[in-house]
Parts: sequence; structure tokens; C-alpha cells
Amino acid sequence: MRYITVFILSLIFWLLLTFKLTVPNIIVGAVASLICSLIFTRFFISNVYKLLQPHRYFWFIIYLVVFIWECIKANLDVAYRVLHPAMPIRPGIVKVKTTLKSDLAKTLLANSITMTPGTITVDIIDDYLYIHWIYVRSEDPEVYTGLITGAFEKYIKRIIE
Amino acid sequence: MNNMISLIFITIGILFNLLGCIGIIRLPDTYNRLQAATKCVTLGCCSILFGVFFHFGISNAGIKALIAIPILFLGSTVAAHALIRGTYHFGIKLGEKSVKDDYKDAVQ
Amino acid sequence: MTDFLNILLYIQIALSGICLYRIIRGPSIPDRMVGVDIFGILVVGICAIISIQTEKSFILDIGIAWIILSFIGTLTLAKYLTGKKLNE
Amino acid sequence: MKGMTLIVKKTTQLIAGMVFMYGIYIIVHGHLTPGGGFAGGVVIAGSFILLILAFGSDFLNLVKEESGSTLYENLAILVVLFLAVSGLLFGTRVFFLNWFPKGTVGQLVSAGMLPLYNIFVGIEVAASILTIFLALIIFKEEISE
Repeated sequence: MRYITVFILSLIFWLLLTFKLTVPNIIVGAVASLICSLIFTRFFISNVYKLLQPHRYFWFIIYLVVFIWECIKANLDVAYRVLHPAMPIRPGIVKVKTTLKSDLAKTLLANSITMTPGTITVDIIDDYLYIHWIYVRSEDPEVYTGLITGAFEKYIKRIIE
Repeated sequence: MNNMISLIFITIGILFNLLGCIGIIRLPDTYNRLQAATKCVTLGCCSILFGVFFHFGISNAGIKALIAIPILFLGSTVAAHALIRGTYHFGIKLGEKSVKDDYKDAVQ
Repeated sequence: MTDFLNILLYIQIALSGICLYRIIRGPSIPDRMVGVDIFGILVVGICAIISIQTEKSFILDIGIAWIILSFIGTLTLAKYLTGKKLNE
Repeated sequence: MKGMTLIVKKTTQLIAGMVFMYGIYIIVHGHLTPGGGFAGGVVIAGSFILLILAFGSDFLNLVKEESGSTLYENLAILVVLFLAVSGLLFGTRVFFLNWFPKGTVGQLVSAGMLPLYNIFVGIEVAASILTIFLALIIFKEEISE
């Protein structure tokens, strides 16, 4: 089952890359995807049955919209801090607890945090994320946990878990 | 019409790139430089690629520009994460203005 | 239209010059590595603008290959910074 | 914990297959677009180097038997030599003769024997760059002991 998934995904990638529907092209693409699936399947994610459930794609699209909005906000925020003559920065590293369980969900959360306003993930140890923040708004753990992970955690829980 | 939309996207992208490069010059220490530069330059280049997609339409080159966007996103965010962790382990101190450092206990 | 695109291309090239300034002047080694990383991303933008000017699609191929190789290079540099050997 | 952090590992699992397919694309279209055997071989070697960086070199089981990549390299350069010699046997007796039917310009299957040369040169370059990378790791181990 995992072999078939990797084969289909790489064939789709090949067809998008060449964008030509002739017979030699499809044959060459099939051979290349066969080699790719033979080599790289044991490194791929293990639970592929979740790819077949359609409601996850619905939540993924909503998550994408939220993510792009946060991303644009991040850029305007950084622009304000860079162009301001006094440079209002107050950096620090804070520690945030997450409730997500699976590894892929933690990775997606960390990548989202990296692109949101003023935060970069420094490290991830078990359930705790260490985050470098360009302007520490409050010293209270509950407040900043809500500020950093609150926007994404519920969508990611619906997409992956 | 399509040309105008693509030109607008490319202009926005170059403005974001300009902000990121100003951030690289002005901000005081390595961590803050990485923050400004990664976010602005990544979104700027994604915007330029989106403009290229609007210029070519759905064709060979346009789809290729769309494929480049997720690779650029994943690559640059993971590279920034690895680079900032490496910087901390290399021994660079946080800047003078910083207020909080929870990561110090976890390293030892 | 093409004149405006030319101006944008020159601005982008000048921005990568700013990154070169950070690479040369950076007070510490991680500063220089940040410069190299950002320089790699900016070159992709230059490739995209040139592909519009010349109406050729293969210049985007060079851009994607550049993204991949710059990602691998930055990971190698980051691994060197953490002080680990390559095989652990 | 071996290798780099969890984030790098998971993202590498998703991206390595894409990098491999992209290298094959550059090699196969070598006679139509810039690129070809050498550039595509470097990208394919890059996908394996990415896995080694993220998971540590024991993950691929290649350090103990480094003869694996060396074997592919030697076989590929042998096939390239046979293809070149085959020009001496068919048609007019010239080394590196292109004696295949040429096909039409711009199609995927055209240009006679050039795609075959590209494919085997690609395998050769990928295997040799991977061998060089593994040799650097082993060399550094011996220095430190």
C-alpha cells in the first residue's frame, strides 16, 4: 500500500513537471517513479490511509487561508520594526507546551510558527517547543502559549490527528 | 490584463525583498537578522514566482513556477530553524536587549 | 513594460549585493552563513524575472535546482555549527 | 539522539523523493534543455546526501560496505565505454559514432544515442559524488582517533 502511494505521488509530480501527455513521456515517468518508490518508500511517512479521507483536505484549505493571512501580517510586523527609527525590539526565548501527539503534526506546527509574526522555532524536545520571539509581549506562560500556538493548533489537530 | 497582475505581484515581492535586506543591515544581533531576513525574503520570492505563474498562464512554465513555491517554503523554513539552532550551540550570546532565555537550562 | 521589468531586475541584483556586504563584514561566522542563505533565495528571484524577459521556461529549471542545492548547503553549514561530526 | 532535530527529519522524508525525481527529469531531458548527465547526477547525489545529513550515515548502511556505490560507478563508466566502442562496429568506423535513428527534433525520444550517454554519465556522477562524500566521513573518523 505504501509503495503504491509513493508511486502515484511521484507520477503526479512527474506529469506536472513535464506537462505533456504523450506516450513516451508517460512510460519514462512510470519507470522513474518505480525506481523512486523502490528506494524511498522506507523513508516515507508510515500511515498513508489518512490521505484517502476527504474531510482532511477541507480543513487543509481553511488552514491554508489562515496561514497566508498570518504570513502577510508577519511581514508587515517585521517591516514596522525594521523601518521604525528607534527599533522597538525586545527579544527572548520562551518555552511553550503543545498538546499535539504525532511527529508530523509537531513538524507542521513548528514550520507554521516559523512563518508567523516575530517567532522562530529554535528546538523541539518531547512536548516542549523553544521559540525565539522578537518582541516578548508578556511574561505569563499561559498568555504567550495562547498567543503563539492558538491560531494553528486546532486546525492541525483536525488535519492530521 | 494578465501582464498587469503579474507586474503588480513582482513589484510587491521586490518591496518585501528590500525590507528584508534593510533588516539584514540594521538589526543588532544574529537572531534578529535571521528573523527579518527569512520571513521577508521568502514571502517576496514566493510572490515573484506567483507573478511568473500569472504571466505564463496554465502552461509548461507556469506550472513549473507553481511547483517551485512549496519547495522554496519548506526549504527556507527548515534551513532557518537549523541555522538558528546551530547559532545557539556555536556559543553566540543573545543580544543586549533580550529579556528571557528559557533554552539555557535545556542545553545543559 | 520591459523597461520597468529591467529596473526591477537591477534592484534585485543590487539587493544581492547588500547580502554580499553582510557576508564580507559580518562580525561572526553565523552572520556570514545567514548572508549565504539569503543570497541563495534571492538568486531564485533573479532567475524568475529573467525567465519572463526571455520567454524561455528552462531558466525556471535552473531556479528550482538552485533552491535544492542551496537548501542542502545550508543544512551542511548548520550541522557544522552545532559541532557534531557528519556521521552522527 | 542521532542526526538533527525532529523537524529536519520529517521534512527530509517528504522532500527527498521530490529531489530524486527532479534529478531524473534533468538527466532525461538533457538533450532538450540545459543540464544533462553531470548536473542531474549532482542533484541525485544531493537527495542521498540530504538523508545522510538528517539521519546520520549509519541509516543507509553504506559505510560498512562502501563497495556498493563504487560498484555502480564502475559499471556505469564501463557501459559508456561499450556504447562508444559500438560506434566502431556499426556504420562508418568512428569512435563515439551516433549510429541510432535520430527522430524528430524536440521530442523526448530523439537525438539517437545522446540520451543513453546522458543516463549512464548521470549514474556515474551520482555514484562517484556519493563515494567522495562517504570517503570524507571515513577519513575524518580516522583523523580523530
